[in-house]
Amino acid sequence: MAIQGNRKATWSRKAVSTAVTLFASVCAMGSVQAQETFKVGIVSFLSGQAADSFGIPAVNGAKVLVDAFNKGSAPAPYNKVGFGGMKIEAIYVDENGGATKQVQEMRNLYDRDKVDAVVGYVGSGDCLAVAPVAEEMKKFLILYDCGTPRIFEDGKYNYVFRTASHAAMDNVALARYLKAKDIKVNSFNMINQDYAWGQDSKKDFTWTMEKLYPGAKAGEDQLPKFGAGQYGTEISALMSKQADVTHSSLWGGDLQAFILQANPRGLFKRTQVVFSAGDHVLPGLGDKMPDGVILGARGAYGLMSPKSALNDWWWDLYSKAYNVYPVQAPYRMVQSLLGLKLAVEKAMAANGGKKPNAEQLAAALRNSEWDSPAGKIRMALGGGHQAIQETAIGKTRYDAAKKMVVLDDIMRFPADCVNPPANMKTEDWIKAGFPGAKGCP
Amino acid sequence: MKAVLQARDVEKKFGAVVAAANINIDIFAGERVSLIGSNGAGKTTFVNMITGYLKPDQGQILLDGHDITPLYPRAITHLGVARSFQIPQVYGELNVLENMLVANACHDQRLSFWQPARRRQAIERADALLDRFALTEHRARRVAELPGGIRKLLDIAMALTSSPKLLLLDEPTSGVSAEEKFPMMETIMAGLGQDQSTTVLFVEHDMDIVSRYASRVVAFYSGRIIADDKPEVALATDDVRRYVTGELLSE
Amino acid sequence: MLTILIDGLTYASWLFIVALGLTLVFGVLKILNIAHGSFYALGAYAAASFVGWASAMKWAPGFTLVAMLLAAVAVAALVAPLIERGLLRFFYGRDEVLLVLVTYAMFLILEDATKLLWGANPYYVSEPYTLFGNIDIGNQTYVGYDFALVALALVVGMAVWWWLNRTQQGKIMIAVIHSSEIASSMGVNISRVYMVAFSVGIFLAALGGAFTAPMISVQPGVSVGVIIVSFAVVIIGGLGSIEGAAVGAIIVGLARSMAVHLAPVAELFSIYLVMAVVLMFRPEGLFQRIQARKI
Amino acid sequence: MANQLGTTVSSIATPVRYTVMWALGICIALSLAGMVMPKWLTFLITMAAANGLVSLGIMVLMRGGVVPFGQGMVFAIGGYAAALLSNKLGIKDALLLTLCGGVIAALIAAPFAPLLSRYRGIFFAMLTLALSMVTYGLLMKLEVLGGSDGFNMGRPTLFGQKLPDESVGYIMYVLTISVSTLMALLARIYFDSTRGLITVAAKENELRVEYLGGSVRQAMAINFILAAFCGGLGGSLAVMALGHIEPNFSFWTTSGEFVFVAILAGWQSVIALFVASTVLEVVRSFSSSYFPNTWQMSLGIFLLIVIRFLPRGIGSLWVKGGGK
Repeated sequence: MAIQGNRKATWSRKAVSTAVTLFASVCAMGSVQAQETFKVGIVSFLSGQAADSFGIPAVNGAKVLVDAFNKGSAPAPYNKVGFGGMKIEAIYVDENGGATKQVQEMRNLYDRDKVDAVVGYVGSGDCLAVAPVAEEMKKFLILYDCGTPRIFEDGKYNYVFRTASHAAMDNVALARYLKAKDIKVNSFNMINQDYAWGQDSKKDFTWTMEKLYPGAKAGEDQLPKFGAGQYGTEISALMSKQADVTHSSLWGGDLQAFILQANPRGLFKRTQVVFSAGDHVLPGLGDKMPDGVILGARGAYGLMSPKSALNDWWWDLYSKAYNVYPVQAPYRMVQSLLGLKLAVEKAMAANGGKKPNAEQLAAALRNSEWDSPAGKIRMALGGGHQAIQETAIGKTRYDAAKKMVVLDDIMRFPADCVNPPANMKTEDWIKAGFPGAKGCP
Repeated sequence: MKAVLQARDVEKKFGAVVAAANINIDIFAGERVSLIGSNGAGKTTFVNMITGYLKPDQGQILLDGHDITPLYPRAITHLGVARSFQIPQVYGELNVLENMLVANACHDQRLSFWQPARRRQAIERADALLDRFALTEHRARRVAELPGGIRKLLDIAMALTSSPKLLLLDEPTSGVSAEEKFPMMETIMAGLGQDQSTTVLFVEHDMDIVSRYASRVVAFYSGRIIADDKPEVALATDDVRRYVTGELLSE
Repeated sequence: MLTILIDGLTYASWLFIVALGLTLVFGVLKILNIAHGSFYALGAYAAASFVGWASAMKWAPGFTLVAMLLAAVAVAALVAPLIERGLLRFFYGRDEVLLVLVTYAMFLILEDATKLLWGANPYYVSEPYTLFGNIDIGNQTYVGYDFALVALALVVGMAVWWWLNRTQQGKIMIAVIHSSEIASSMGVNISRVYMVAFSVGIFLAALGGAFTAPMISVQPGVSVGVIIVSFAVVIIGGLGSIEGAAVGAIIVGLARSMAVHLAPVAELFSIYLVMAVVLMFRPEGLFQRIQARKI
Repeated sequence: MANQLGTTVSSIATPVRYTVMWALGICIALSLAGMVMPKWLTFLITMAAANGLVSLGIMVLMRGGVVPFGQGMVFAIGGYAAALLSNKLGIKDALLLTLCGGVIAALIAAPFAPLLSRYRGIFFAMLTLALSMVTYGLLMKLEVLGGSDGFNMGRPTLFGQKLPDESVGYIMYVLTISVSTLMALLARIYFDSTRGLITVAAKENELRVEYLGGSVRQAMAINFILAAFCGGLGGSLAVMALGHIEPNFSFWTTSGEFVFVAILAGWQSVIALFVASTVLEVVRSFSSSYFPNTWQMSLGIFLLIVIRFLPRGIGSLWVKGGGK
């Protein structure tokens, strides 16, 4: 699916949706006390290595969406002005600077800036650090991006939610894709950054492969340090140990550098490369992205997002504003904000139109589900605090006509296929051979 | 009379330069020995070897009969050898009293984490010494602001804090104007106290000073001892007059 | 093993160029420049822009190399004097650690400055990377560009050596490195020397950045990784020592490639370990003599 | 900055009991103020004080003329020690954990002390930096310690009492400033002691100290261990306030900020240290909430201005500067 495809479809729908919204907003106005605002603290990387690939696109996504909400121009059921009539006021904070700083900044957001909710955090370390603090302060917190399963598998929270699947899904889906396309894998190499994200991804993938490809043996296991930038040596190591598949969870600048350095050296010809989170580099790399690379987006995002009115609206909203189509980061941001919007409005319906407090918000979001541009989000795990969602995997091809990388052979994996069931830890689930996995293609 | 300091066949070379060659010397308690010789004759090298800053290539240096050759300056200091410097090594940013307190603290064998450096006994001891060296008036002055002569006195006073048995003075009157030299030496000698307990070894260029204050003169020339005797005798020898005082032209 | 050697050298090549600048700046100005990585980043960004224009102006692909060189020159010519005259000179004579903090502040400022100038989107300079084709060695395919970098490193190294040992200005540099007091007492215009040395140092950092740009995607955060690793190099080689930088770079390069090939797990802190060990047994680095204190 | 020594030693004149009274006064005043302060401020001060302790250690070393660029290492050791003792061994008492953090940091640092006592200037800075980065690498590696993500620490107790959500912040605040005050006092006494004086003297002229019979290396080694102890205390207090620890505690930027605080404070005044630490936190926190896109730049500019116009540190604002 590509931009052009979208454009045609959307015009009529936009007209309708705006009409609807106008009407809706008129009604909304009456119901809510004048000029009350709902403050949201939005935290993501505005500087540092994760800024270009995750932080800034996500924040950009948040900006256009919040405007749309405040104008009431989002399609139903998100067409109430702001949050249930309350104007949304967003405060943006840089996530760069380490977990210590994040804890302090979040306390400031709640205590000093008096925000009603915080939505943010890409780094797993940051998420682990801030979650207990929000809990202690009894404040409402949505973790929109970070990947580690530890948060809700190791801890129990009342006020903390994560509106995106954790990272296990990505690697399970990758391996399942290989299996489904019956690509033969007798051996596989891996290259992952030497920090929690990379280490976890590597484990998840290895465990999954042990189940799906019992014969396959793991070869090179490269762990370059985060932000290494130079991969010549690692690439030599990967090339010297021949393998059918080479797995990597690299992202951002590191991933781009790796591709730019590995491609001319012919790594992509020697082995089937699979990236667990690679979609966000496609718009940038363009024709520098080799064909036939299998990659995921940590959800049914960007080029792999499902066709829906909501998605088309969002796709246009974003690509018009920034003349590049939205990749995974803004998708995860938008799905969290949509969930928050519904939660607020649900809570207001319950408490008679007042601005909800943290308890009411939590009660409203817990175990809820809603439609996002990336499909249905279900707060199914961690006692209704951890979302699961469908995902998809595709194969790259540079389309010279469209001057962009497109994805072929997209295969969709329903949430229940690639996520563990409630009250089961990811590790155990994978090692037990995915009990209760449903609807796998 | 027993020797406080003994040098046995001490040799020291810097590359080709001979700084000390078979130095054999006994220094006896209470002596006021002056080391003379032209620049580079090996006076300061000898002093540096006594204090352990330089190690001889050969030979031994004995203090009260114990070999101190292998020891570090600190250990030697604690055995009772103190020195002053040609360029006074004082703490310019501290005031005079504080300099004395530093000396006191360093001398202190059982250092304390909590005992204030400014406790009364320390100050009293310091003041006593300052008084002997006529430094009391400068007590509270920052040393950097004081004239060279005063700093030299302070330097010596600090060295004396440990009431050493052997005191080495490296050119105590250098950089002091001619008319100040004698008063300076007077103060120093007064500061040393009348009792002859402290043996003094001082490097000096001014022969009047030497003949006035030394009880014995040791003359160096290119690392060798060319004279060792009472001042009047030593200064009269040809070698000394040729190589040290330059009264005889060396042909 | 050949691969280890080649990988080590290719890694050492750009590292040497960057570290050379760092060590030169320290040698002359006695400043351990934490912001050095930021100048590396500046070089990379500048290269991105210049090469962009170059290809816009339909230059022959070969000239993109020239464009990258110009980029480095531009950074050195514009930024270095600005910072040296406008900032650093106010801090000369302060103790080394204070100066380190000054450069730390510079690092923070430049981080955001580059972001404001070039935005957060990645830049690519991939054209030059393919210029030299590929070379097959054993079962490995190498990119010619990597070897070109090694050559560049050699050229740069020799040029700097020649400059320091064969030219008047260079000799003055050496004199200042040994003792700025004596040099100035001999009537050397220290502040000018500082300016030149700093500019050259920055040029080298920018050069390193410019010529690695083709292998990476230029975007926020490229500076951070470079700093510590180039620190390691100059400390291993000996602060302020040219030949030290070369040896240090090679040691680091080899240490890293050995780690990657033989014990990937150790890659993360192999470099720091070498650094710590060298410091323990040879504090002045491998190429520095100790100056004894005189009395 | 030798020209501070004059005042450093002169200020010995103030007898200990006044210093004690001052300290108690400040400590009590802060504790009372904490009751009415907004929560974010108490937390900010708690962190500032914890960091201040690390910088206090740096000050101990700086008086001897050496500056460590790797104090993040002891900060991390103290933090991890406290967090592990509480999570793995079930030691929950905040005060006990604080102490353990300090002691363990000192114990781990001790073997390096004799080695480091030989180093001066940039080499001392760099070796400490290298050590802290090796520690960082190890912490990233050790998955039992949560790898790069670190791990969360359960809430401590105090004197056997559980700490309820509402007051835990305030109690940690009071604990931290009390510990800081105590350490500040001890530091003052140490600075004024005979050993303290030798440290100061060694900074200006080591050779003379040796010739007067004092041991410079011993002084340096002891200072390093004391600094490690302070750093450990800071680390354990910080991790208890944060409830989370990660390898970044040992990263070079962390160490850099500790050094900056020490420089910002200058060497005269121990109080200045904690003021400086607080100022830095405030600047950081406000710049990052008012200029989310350029907070690093504004922080950097702030550092430059301070270094340029307060060369002798905040302390020089109220301690009369000696010398020119």
